[in-house]
Amino acid sequence: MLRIVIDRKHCKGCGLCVAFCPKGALCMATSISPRGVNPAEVREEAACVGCLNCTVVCPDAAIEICELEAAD
Amino acid sequence: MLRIVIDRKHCKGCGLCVAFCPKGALCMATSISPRGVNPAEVREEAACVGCLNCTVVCPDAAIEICELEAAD
Amino acid sequence: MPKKVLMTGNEAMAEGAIRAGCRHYYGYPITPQNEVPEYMSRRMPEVDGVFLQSESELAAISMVLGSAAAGKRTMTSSSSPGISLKQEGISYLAGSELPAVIANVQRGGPGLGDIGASQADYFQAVKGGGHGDYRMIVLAPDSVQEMADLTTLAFDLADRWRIPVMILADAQVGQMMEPVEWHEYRPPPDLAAKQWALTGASGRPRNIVRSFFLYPGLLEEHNLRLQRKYAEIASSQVRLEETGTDGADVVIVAYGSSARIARGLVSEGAEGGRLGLLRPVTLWPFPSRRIRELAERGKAFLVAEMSAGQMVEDVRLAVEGLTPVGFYGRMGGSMLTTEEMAREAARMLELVAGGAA
Amino acid sequence: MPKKVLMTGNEAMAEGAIRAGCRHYYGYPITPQNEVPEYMSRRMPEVDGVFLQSESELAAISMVLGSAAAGKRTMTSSSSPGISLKQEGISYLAGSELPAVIANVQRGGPGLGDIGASQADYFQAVKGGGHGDYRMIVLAPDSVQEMADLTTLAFDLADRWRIPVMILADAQVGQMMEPVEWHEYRPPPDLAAKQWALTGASGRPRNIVRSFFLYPGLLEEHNLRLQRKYAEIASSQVRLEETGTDGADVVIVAYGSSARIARGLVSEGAEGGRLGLLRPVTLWPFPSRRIRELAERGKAFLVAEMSAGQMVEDVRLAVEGLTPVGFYGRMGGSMLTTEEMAREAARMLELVAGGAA
Amino acid sequence: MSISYRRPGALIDKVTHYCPGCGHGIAHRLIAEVIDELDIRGRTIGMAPVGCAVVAYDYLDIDMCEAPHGRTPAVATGVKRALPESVVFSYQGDGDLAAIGTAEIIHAANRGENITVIFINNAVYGMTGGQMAPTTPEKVKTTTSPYGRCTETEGYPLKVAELLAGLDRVAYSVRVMMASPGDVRAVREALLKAFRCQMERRGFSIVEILSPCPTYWKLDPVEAFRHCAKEMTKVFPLGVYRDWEETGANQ
Amino acid sequence: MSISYRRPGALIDKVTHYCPGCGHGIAHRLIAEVIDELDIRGRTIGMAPVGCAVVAYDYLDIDMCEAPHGRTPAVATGVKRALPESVVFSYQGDGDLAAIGTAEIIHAANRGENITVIFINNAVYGMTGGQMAPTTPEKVKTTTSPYGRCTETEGYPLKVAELLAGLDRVAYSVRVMMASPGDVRAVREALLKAFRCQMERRGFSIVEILSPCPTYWKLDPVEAFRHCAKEMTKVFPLGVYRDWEETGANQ
Amino acid sequence: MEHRMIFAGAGGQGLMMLGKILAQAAMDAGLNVTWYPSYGAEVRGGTAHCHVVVSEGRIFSPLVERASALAIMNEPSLERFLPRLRQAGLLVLNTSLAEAPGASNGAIIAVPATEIANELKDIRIANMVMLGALNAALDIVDDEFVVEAIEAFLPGRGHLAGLNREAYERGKGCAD
Amino acid sequence: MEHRMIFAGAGGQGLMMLGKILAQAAMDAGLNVTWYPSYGAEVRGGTAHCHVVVSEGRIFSPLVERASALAIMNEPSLERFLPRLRQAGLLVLNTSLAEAPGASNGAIIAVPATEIANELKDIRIANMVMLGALNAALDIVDDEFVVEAIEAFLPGRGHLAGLNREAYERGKGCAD
Ligand SMILES: Cc1ncc(C[n+]2csc(CCOP(=O)(O)OP(=O)(O)O)c2C)c(N)n1
Ligand SMILES: Cc1ncc(C[n+]2csc(CCOP(=O)(O)OP(=O)(O)O)c2C)c(N)n1
Ligand code: SF4
Ligand code: SF4
Ligand code: SF4
Ligand code: SF4
Ligand code: SF4
Ligand code: SF4
Ligand SMILES: [Mg+2]
Ligand SMILES: [Mg+2]
Repeated sequence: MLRIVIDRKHCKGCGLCVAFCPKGALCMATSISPRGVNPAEVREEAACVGCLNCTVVCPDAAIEICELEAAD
Repeated sequence: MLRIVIDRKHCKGCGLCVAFCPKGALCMATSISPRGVNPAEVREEAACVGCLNCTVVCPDAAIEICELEAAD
Repeated sequence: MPKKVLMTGNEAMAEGAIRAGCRHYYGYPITPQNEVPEYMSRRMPEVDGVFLQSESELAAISMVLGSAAAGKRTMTSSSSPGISLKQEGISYLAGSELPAVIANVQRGGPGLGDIGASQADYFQAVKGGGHGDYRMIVLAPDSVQEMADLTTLAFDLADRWRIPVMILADAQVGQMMEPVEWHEYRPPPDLAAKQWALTGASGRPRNIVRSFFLYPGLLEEHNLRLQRKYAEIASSQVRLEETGTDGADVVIVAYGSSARIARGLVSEGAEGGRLGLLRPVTLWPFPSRRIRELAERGKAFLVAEMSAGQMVEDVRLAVEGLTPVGFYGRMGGSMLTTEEMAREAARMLELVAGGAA
Repeated sequence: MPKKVLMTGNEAMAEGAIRAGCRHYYGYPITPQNEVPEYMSRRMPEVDGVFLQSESELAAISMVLGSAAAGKRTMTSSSSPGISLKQEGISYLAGSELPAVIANVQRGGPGLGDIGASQADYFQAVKGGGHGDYRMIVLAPDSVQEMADLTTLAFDLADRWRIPVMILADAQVGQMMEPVEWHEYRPPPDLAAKQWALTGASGRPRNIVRSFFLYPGLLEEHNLRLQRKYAEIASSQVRLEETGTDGADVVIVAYGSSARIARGLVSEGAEGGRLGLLRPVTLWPFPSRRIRELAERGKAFLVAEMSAGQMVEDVRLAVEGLTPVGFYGRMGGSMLTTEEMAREAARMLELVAGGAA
Repeated sequence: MSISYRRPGALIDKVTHYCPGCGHGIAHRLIAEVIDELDIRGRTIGMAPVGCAVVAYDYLDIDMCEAPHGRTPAVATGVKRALPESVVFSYQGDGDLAAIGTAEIIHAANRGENITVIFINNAVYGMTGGQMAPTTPEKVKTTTSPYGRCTETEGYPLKVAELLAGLDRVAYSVRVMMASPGDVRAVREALLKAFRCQMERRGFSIVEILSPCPTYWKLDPVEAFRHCAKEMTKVFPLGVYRDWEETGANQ
Repeated sequence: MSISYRRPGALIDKVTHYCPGCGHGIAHRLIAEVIDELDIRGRTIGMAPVGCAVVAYDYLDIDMCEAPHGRTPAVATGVKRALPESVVFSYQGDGDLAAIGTAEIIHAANRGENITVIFINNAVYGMTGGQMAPTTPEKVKTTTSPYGRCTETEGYPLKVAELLAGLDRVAYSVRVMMASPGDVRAVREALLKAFRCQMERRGFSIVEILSPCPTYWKLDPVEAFRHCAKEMTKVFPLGVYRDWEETGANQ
Repeated sequence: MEHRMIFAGAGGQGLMMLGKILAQAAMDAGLNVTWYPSYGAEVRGGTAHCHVVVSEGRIFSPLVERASALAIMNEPSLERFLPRLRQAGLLVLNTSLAEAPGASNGAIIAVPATEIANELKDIRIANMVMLGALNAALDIVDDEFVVEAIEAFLPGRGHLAGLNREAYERGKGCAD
Repeated sequence: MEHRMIFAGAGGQGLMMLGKILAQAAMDAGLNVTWYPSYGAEVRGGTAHCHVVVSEGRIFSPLVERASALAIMNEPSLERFLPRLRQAGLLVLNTSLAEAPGASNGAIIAVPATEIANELKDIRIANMVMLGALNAALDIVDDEFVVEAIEAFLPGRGHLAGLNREAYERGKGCAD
């Protein structure tokens, strides 16, 4: 299980992560963040395959991803 | 007949004309010119074939050459 | 009456130059004067002029040198760090007696500083930031209209005296917008043709533009000639504005943006009319004689400028201790305020009253 | 007594720097200071130092900025046109509070001028040829020995005050040879370690060397801090030499090469001891207070410099009209002469006598 | 819980002043990642240029120095000569490097100065408001080329990676871009290699990065990203123009 | 009586200040010859550099302008843009062109400025007393490279003709030398062609001339001449590096 | 009558343009006017603001030390400029990004400008919303001049022109 | 006793070296000394000259305004510097390249220095001939110091050292 954390303070809503996510796991919010933009948000965490494309292109290092160990 | 005129005012005695004359028509003077150098001088005008090597290399445009018409 | 146009001071300067017949502009971007090259890049092609964004400020001032040597009205503009880079070139222009216009839209320093308005390049402009004994005529506009008008004047002065002329502006007067009125430019009818210009030595002896004087004594002679010219300019070309100095006890001396604040104080009758304003329009030549006269009539001075205190030295040199000279300044891109200036003026008035008592 | 060595002023300056621990020299050739880079190119490898002939003066001053930022004693030298090119970099050094030594071996200007001795870059050095409100400490050697000693001092002052220090010399003092005595250099024991230097942020928070202050008010604060520092230097670091001023009616004020001529006149008792000499060793801070004292004691002044009149303004600012201030100068690489100086001094003495009568 | 990606330690937790989608942000992050990976935070010294990245020191947690516009490689030279054991990089825009700083970059490269230059080629002057850069492609309109760059009077865009590769003491010269996740990964590899080049004392290394400036390209960030591949590479072909590991230069 | 050779009319009858055997003298004479041949004395404007040739205007009977050190191509640009019908050349030494003036020469060339650059490469700073130049060959001793030029710290000599030939708007870039009468004749041809290039509005032209400086090469004039062919060409191969007539550039 | 105004927000929020449009409109209406920008340094982000003075009389300093009106786009700008508001001055505040202060020197007009712009599908036209509210509240110039100035500075064809116009009208509505 | 001297000639004639050697010798002999060069601008040709002051007392200006002695290598230098010779001063003149003036302020020593050097097969050592004549005439320092200084500045091995020495001696002969 992957946990995607998008930092609304850093995100400027550029949309690069959304555009380059191969799985459509992310989308742009319709809401406004405190800095006055529509930030990226997680659309469907389960779809994420951990390719890290989103973190690679993010100009603001606003995305962190961690793997949650399956509670076995 | 070629007439070689070396201007002692301009000549700095570098020796290039002498070195590059294919016919040995020129030489360096042992006398001192007013500017304190041993200037080039004509050794044997008759040897000159008018190749103009000397004028071509002279850094001080100190040599002029003219053809004297044979008095016919 | 011609229609007014709303434009920035930088744009007005550019348009003023073009109307004065400047067809060769060379510059390198730097805030707060980017509107000048940007405007020139649009307008020059329309008037068959040359706009060239140079690779640097050094190249720009050198291109100006070339076009000036060729006899053309030519100009460059920059802001503080960029003007520092032009100092060698300016010294060459002055030494070669070439007419050219150089604008400095000053920003906060030293170093990279910031992009706020500043007047901390006064010394550089009037005392010579470059090497050697030379002068530029230095004009200090205080409105968008003057950015246009003084630029036009600058070209006439440059040509008449064969001297570089600097427009010493600042971020405020460069970037603000105000309505401008345009009038038709007419070159002074008595301006001599540039017979010294490099145009090809056809049908005349060759011309040489130079500042290098090899043989002993020649450079000194050249300098003496320059100094005579400078003396003539100093005695004939001072320009200034006075407001309410007649009845004033304290005269505020301020130029450019700073003068606008002072004019507000004086015009609105602060301190019951005991304040006056003397605004140097030419920073070199400096209105020393007029300041001296006012000092001899007992008036004290408050020098207000956006610097640690530069023009104040020229005022003190003129006053020579006859009356008190106060100073109010701010640095590093911070502008003067009406409130603080009023406070300093009041303090000066007190001092004068105290001295008189 | 250490053995004396015959060397040029330029070489003495270079050796003085090396003895003061300077291991990073960057420069670009220009007459009349070529002996400095030439000497450095031989000596630096011997002491494991860095000599680098840079591609230009701009690069040289920037390399100095880099090595200074890294905490090293570093130096560059040039002459008038080259120093004009360094103005932006100097403003950066001052704004970034970096210690560095810059020598200007002045030649005739403006422009390319000639290579004779000159003092026409005084304004540039002491008022700020670069942009913004900044200062350098300016030292003016008048002998080959002082070229060595003041250069050594320059490094100590630069480090102590985190300020660029300029050695303002001229072609004469740079190129002449005189015997020099060398003493062992001991760094001042109270000199603080350079904790601000860029050495890699290992085991401490990172350091930043900058002159850019983005947020409103920061640059002003920075400038206020700089001005406080400058005020401290001004009140504590004035250096000067006086000869025979006590009994004098006219005090000649002269620095560098020009002072040697004046010293000759004064020492040889010209005009019956009525002449004295005040030689500023620091041009900034300027010995204004001492000059003022002498003026208050009724002494008149003759300012002698190889320029159209630059230092004379600082003397007049100090004297403020209390006593007459005369000026004797020559320009464009021409040196002052004993004869002319004597004549000018005699004229001043007459003027003073006339005034007293 | 294991972490797949997190902000690099050498990147300060501060929101940048860059526009949304700006390549500078990505470059900063990559530099921080590389510093972390090589574990050289304590001996890396960076030069911030005059340009949009002027306050790069607000974001990178290392010792940094500001350089006068264009003199960045000369300042870096001064630092490196003073501290040969440190890792020194200069970070420069196209105005800084290819216009006002042309002499400094050519001579630093020619000397084989053992520094790393990170060259953000966004084909425009960002900081000053979108003026023409020496790298602006033909016909492109900017605020100072309102009719489009005219090669007749303004010349063609300068190709820095190629130009410097012609100098004998250059050890590594490469052009990469930011146009897709894969391309950004290639940028990271290039940076890693350039730093390694310096640490192995191979001489001068430069990484030219075609980098989006959505604001002055007047494109949205995603379009700008794609524009790098589609348009910029027509003028600036990607490639390794010099590599000491292949040519054996300076070994 | 017919004249086989006489001093060109565009050369003033004044003894030059150059050292015996100096290449500057030859270059001046050739320029004057070419001006005479093309009959352009009345529309030629020359830029004198700062260097041994600083008073070139004392010898050439044409309008001339002095340029600040290294800014020669920028000054020439200003003149040419002002007077497009004139023939403008800049005359530069290796210090002027390849050190302090690197940015100006590269950008004038890159713009394809329609001027002619005459580049006297004598591999040393003559005027200031024999310091190292950017073109000084490896291991050569000068007053500022007393142990010989060290390529480790000072790099290799810059090859200007090659470097500029890589720029798209350069129409003609050639390297010739002064080593024998034949070589000097080739220099003359190159100058003729470069001027013609400008007169036909082909764009930027540069003639790099390997030129003897007997004084600082510490060779007698004849040895210095031969040294051009024997040693200098090892570092600086002669050749036409760009020619609009062959590449069809800028037609 | 003299309006001394400061418009402030983040870079990119269009405050400069707001000021220019108002200045142009006022000049066209025959008033004296100055517009003075201040960029948060020559870099992108940061706050940007401009000073606009509109007056029937002569304008001395274009620098607004004490403002008769503020138009504020975000929190940091509010913090910085609120202290500059005169007694009885007007604060037009973008409440989408800044919280109305407990106390102000005068009236406050709350305008959810970014939200309105977001609704209109272009977050960048929040400035026009602010302009509408400001001019409606102070009646600085007739709408026709403003509309003309908008056309002059933002020559939007069709849709965009309509959008700016709509935003302006929505802003006016907020001032009621 | 103070000697204030000017040595002048064309660039390349070795006048600077002449001055340096004398200055070094004088310093080694325990005298005070200054040497001050003046190049005819930073170019090759033209005249070059230097000022040398040798004194038992303190030296103020190194610039020689009125010379107690001149050593002159050519015509242009003679024209320029003869007026600077003091009353009763000494002129050492290279008569190979300059004609002795009709009137001088003092004694003239005529030295055909270039011819002597030419005879010695190296025109460039004319300066050493001049030095010999000058020192012989004025007895500024003992020969041993001069010879040592020549070795120091012109470290000629074998032949060359001998040549300089010989030129110096020939010059001394001219002063008789
Ligand atoms: C000497 C000097 N000249 C000009 C400037 C203005 N200036 C600041 S940044 C810049 C160019 C920015 O372009 P670039 O280097 O491409 O960086 P970018 O902003 O695009 O990243 C200029 C011209 C300056 N600060 N100093
Ligand atoms: C700004 C500036 N820097 C340095 C100098 C000193 N300078 C004069 S000529 C020259 C270089 C001469 O070398 P080069 O260009 O190769 O010409 P050459 O004399 O060899 O023909 C230098 C460094 C100067 N006059 N101005
Ligand atoms: S890691 Fe890959 S799949 Fe997951 S959100 Fe990011 S881009 Fe999409
Ligand atoms: S790439 Fe980063 S800044 Fe851009 S939208 Fe995604 S999270 Fe936000
Ligand atoms: S023309 Fe030829 S043959 Fe005649 S002298 Fe000259 S070089 Fe010799
Ligand atoms: S080449 Fe010319 S200068 Fe040289 S020796 Fe011959 S004539 Fe004289
Ligand atoms: S202007 Fe361009 S380069 Fe600068 S921050 Fe914005 S997007 Fe980045
Ligand atoms: S120093 Fe060299 S380049 Fe200069 S004039 Fe002498 S020989 Fe020619
Ligand atoms: Mg850029
Ligand atoms: Mg050379």
